[in-house]
Amino acid sequence: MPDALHPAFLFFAGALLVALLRGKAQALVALLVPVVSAVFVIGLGAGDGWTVSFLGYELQPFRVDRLSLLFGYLFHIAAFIGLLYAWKAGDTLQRVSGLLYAGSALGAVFAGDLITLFVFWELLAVTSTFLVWGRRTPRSVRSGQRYILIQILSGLTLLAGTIIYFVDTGSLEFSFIGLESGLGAKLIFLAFGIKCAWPFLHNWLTDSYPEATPVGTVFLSAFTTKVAVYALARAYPGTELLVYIGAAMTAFPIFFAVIENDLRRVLAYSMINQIGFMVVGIGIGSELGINGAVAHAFNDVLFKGLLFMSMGAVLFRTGTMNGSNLGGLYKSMPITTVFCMVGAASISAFPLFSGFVSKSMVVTAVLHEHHNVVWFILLFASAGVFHHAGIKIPFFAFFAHDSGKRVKEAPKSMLIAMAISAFACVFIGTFPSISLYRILPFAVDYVPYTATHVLTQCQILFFSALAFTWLKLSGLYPPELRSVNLDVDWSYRKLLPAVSRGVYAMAKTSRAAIDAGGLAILRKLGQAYYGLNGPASRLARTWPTGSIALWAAVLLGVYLVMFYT
Amino acid sequence: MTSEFALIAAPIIPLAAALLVSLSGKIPNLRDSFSVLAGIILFGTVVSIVPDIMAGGRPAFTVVEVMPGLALGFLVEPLGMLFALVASGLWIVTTIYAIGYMRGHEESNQTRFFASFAVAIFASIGVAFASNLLTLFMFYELLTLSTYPLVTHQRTDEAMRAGRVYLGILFTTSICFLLFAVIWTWVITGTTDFTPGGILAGKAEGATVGVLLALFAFGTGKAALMPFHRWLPAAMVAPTPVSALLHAVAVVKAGVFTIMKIVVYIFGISFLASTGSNQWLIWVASATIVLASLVALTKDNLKARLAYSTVSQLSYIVLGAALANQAGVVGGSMHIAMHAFGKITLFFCAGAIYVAHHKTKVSEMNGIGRQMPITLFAFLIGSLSVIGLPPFGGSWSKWFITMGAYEAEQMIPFAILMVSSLLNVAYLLPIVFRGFFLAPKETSDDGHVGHVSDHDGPSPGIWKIGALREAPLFCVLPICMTAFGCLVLFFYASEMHKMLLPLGAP
Amino acid sequence: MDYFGLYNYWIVIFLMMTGFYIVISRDNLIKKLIGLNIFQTSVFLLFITMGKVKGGTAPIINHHFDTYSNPLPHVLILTAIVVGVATMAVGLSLVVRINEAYHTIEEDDIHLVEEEP
Amino acid sequence: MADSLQKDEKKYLFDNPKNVKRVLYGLYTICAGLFLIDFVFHRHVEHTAERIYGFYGIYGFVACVVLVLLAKEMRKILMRKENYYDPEGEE
Repeated sequence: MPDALHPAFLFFAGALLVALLRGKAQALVALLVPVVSAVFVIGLGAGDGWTVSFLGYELQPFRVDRLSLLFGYLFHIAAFIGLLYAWKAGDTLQRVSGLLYAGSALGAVFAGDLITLFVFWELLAVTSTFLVWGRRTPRSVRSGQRYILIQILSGLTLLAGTIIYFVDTGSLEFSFIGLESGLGAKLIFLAFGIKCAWPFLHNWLTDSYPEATPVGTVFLSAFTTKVAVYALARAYPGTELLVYIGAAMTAFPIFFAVIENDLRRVLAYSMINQIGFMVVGIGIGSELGINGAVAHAFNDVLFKGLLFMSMGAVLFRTGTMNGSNLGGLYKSMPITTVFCMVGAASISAFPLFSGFVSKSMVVTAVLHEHHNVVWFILLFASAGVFHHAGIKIPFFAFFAHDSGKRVKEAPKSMLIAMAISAFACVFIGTFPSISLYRILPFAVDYVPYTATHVLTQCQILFFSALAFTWLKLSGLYPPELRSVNLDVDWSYRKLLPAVSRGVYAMAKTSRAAIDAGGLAILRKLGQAYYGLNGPASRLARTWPTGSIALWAAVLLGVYLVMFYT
Repeated sequence: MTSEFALIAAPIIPLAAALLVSLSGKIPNLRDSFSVLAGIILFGTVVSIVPDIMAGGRPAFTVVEVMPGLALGFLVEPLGMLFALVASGLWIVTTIYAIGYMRGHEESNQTRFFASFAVAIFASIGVAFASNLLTLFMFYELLTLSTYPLVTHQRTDEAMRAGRVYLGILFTTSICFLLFAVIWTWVITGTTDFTPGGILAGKAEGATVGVLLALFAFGTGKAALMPFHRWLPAAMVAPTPVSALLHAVAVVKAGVFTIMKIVVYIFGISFLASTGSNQWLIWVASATIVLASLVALTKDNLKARLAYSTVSQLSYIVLGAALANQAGVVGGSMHIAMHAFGKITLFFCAGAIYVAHHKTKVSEMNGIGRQMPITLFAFLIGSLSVIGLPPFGGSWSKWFITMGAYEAEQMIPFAILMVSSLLNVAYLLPIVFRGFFLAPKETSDDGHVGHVSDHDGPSPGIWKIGALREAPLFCVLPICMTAFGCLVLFFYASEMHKMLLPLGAP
Repeated sequence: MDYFGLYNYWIVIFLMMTGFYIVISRDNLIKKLIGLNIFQTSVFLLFITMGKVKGGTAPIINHHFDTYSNPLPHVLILTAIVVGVATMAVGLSLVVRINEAYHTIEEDDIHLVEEEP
Repeated sequence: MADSLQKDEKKYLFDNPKNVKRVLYGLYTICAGLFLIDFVFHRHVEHTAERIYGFYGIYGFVACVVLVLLAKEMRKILMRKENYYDPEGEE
């Protein structure tokens, strides 16, 4: 019998309740769900959980240990902040799907077997899509369709991998899998990779997140990729391939971020960059590396959420997200500006902000394992992330050339949500050892605040700022232009449709040719038959009965003779 | 009530219902109550057999022995049990839905409609419980005949043409191939009884097995294996409850059920797998899965799209049978139930949209979700179940079929199953997001809230609450029931799996 | 060889050839049918006479007798007579119908009518 | 348009060019200071490259310049019109 309550079910039940309520009551109940659930989750300890027997398998749909618990806490915080943010801007659809989505994420991190993981993995895909569709523009609807296709592709890959892994090894346990145990393990790896937005598999993220509702993007940024990071940390720690994948993830998106005009898309690219750090940490696989990856995931939810919230507030008030249309908003949205800058400082890993205490763990772990090239790439990415997320976002939205837009400050509920996030960023950044480091999966003996570390980090950041200033003043900096930049999505948004249209046309013509040919043959056969049997034809002519009778007798006679000879 | 008694009663109930419906045609309320009542009694009767089957019992009853080895008889085993449960259970909801639909639509000849309906269920129960090939064949043909008046219900030229295609393909295949195969089997083995482990092992070998399998597989035209699938889209001219009956409950499921039953009880899965004759069927089924999905993508008419989707999904079951291993057979059998619930929900929704708004094309569905949220939400659930996403029933059958494909080392069908799910997403979900998230097109006046085509006038019984324009209650209720069924089946799958497990025993 | 001991066969052969000749040589459809009937009757006779066993009595079991004629041909022919009457009726009614359509029952005339456009 | 709207509003912090200048000078000072500390302060070093004086500063500066210039070049290949992906005809 279950002796502990699964938080996912609280979320699902809450979603049902929220769907039935309207107005203020709805917003309030939605907000209470993560709080109530958190009470239960805090009471959980490693070792709690359930096992059930289903379809002849022994499954463990609920398993609690330090790693899953950390993500459990994180998702409760994220859900609470997201729903608070949705107080004014949300509607029934967003609250319900937000709760379902958060519940699915919780289900996935507490899953102890691969079938349960698959169930929640697909639920994540479906529930999150409504946050994209919820914006109700043709653009976001199409984007959502691409999003769900890719998410379900990830789920199917997971399904295929699970089946192969199960048939080959007989195990459904969701624990260390490692790449060595055959095709199944590789497919599961790939499935995690799709949700984790690996290079060439990343496009769903940059495609859909900027198209979602302001609230939706805050939710989206918190769960899907973090569940994937959790899954990788659980099943593939220490896989060297991940180090290189992660390094690539940190480096390439920043180029796109520099030339992107939609500021939420800039954030989406920087999100891939941040996940890259986590993936590198998991690939290193040392205690420090895993701790760093997980800690960075924790912080990323907070500061990326904060940045998306500030941008969402801008979108909510101005109705546009293009850098070329924005600027000068610090005049009318000063509080949002401050929160955005806190987020920017955190993501850039300024000392005293949360990014600093977690990203440095990953970088140090890389250095300990002597991955020199990777280390250089990570340094480059650190500079780059400051450049686009730390400076570009606040600069083009709130400062830069004054767009003349004068709007109201963000609604209070949004400001409170942002304030909580901002406070958490600063608090974790300042006092990591009494907050974040306590709940990490491994014991922490890492000290982030050494003089060397603070100094080098300041140097790299300030000189990046200097570079930005110089480029901007000298006019070398690329201007914000309204445009679309090609990315991997070109392959399935332009190439694939073109190819399939071609194939379809070919199939249609060849089908028509086959039909025509077949019909011609049939018609000839018909004509031949008609020629023999049609009216006045040879076989249909009226014959004298007498001669027919005679011939019948003759035939019978011949038959008789043949029978007896 | 003993199982044997229930077994005898099961076919009699719908037959009696057909009689009562015909006699009470003058009083529609009485007539329709008979239909619903018979459905409930039948379902109860069928359910009463379940515990016996779960305990390993196999109640049997022979009607008459025509010749030695050729008898008319009934026997209940897990697969037939499942099919009978699905058919009788969904008959209730389809009847309720049909009442709402036919009245909402003011169709003529409703008595003939409901009577044929009952006869079709009688035939389905006969197919489900047939103890040998001969009985199965007879009820199979009766099913074709009894559904013909349903397909041609509208009596328009188009309906009559579709009826000709329907009868033509189904009769030609069954008489040319299926009957021939039945007789051949009888000649080879001296019996046509469904026997666990099969009857052909040791009696047939080599090419004979392959040819026989081909005759059975293509002879069962109701399974809509390509290239004998055209009758199914053609039959789309029928009223929606008929489409639901054809595509989810009786006809197509009788087809795939026949193939599954023949593979399990005539060939025997270990014998079939050992001969390797199943290879070609695996390929035909895989090709049908993917081609039908691709065709479905190009269809704008909602019912045509669903029809091709059905063709594709049926081949999942045929593929499960063709894999001839435990996971494949159990998964394929589960898919009979899972797909039935998912697809019937989709058809009900298509019909509800038609009754309430006279819309048949996917491209006209923009914004319909604001007027029919319940229907469209059910459509979403049905779609997810058909795609095979948790927490809906379809995910488990897909799990087992895929596992069967891997265990049979059929990697290309394995991949095709995955691709097909993606195609399902691509052709089913657009209806949902168009309905919910895109604004109605403003160019056409017909598309306006609740405004139906002039010549029809507003249909009676449409719900109008605020902006809502739902179909009549009798339509919406069954939709909710079947959609909920999709969810229940996800959790009930374990029981179903346990019941079906003996099928895979070597 | 006793060619005339089995005289009944000669009668059958004569009747059959007569009927056959009438069928192929006469144009009048009714005459054809009569020929056909004679042909048929010859077959009846053949079977009935075959069933007769010399010295045998009617096949009714009685302990005074131990030799019986074979009842099977008789039974068969009894059925055949009934069928023959029926086919005759069908044939005659067809002739009536032909007469209505062509106003003649002479086959030559019918062919002439047919060949006219 | 925008200018006329602004006229009747109050002056904000960065509307005064002097304030912008102050921020810039502050940045220059901090950078110079951070660069100079490197010569005085003995850093804890793990990687050989770190021994170079001002390594982090130089690397950060160069990295950003390279990043931006490369990205600018990428625009030539990747940039398309805003409605590039919009479907023709429908909606």
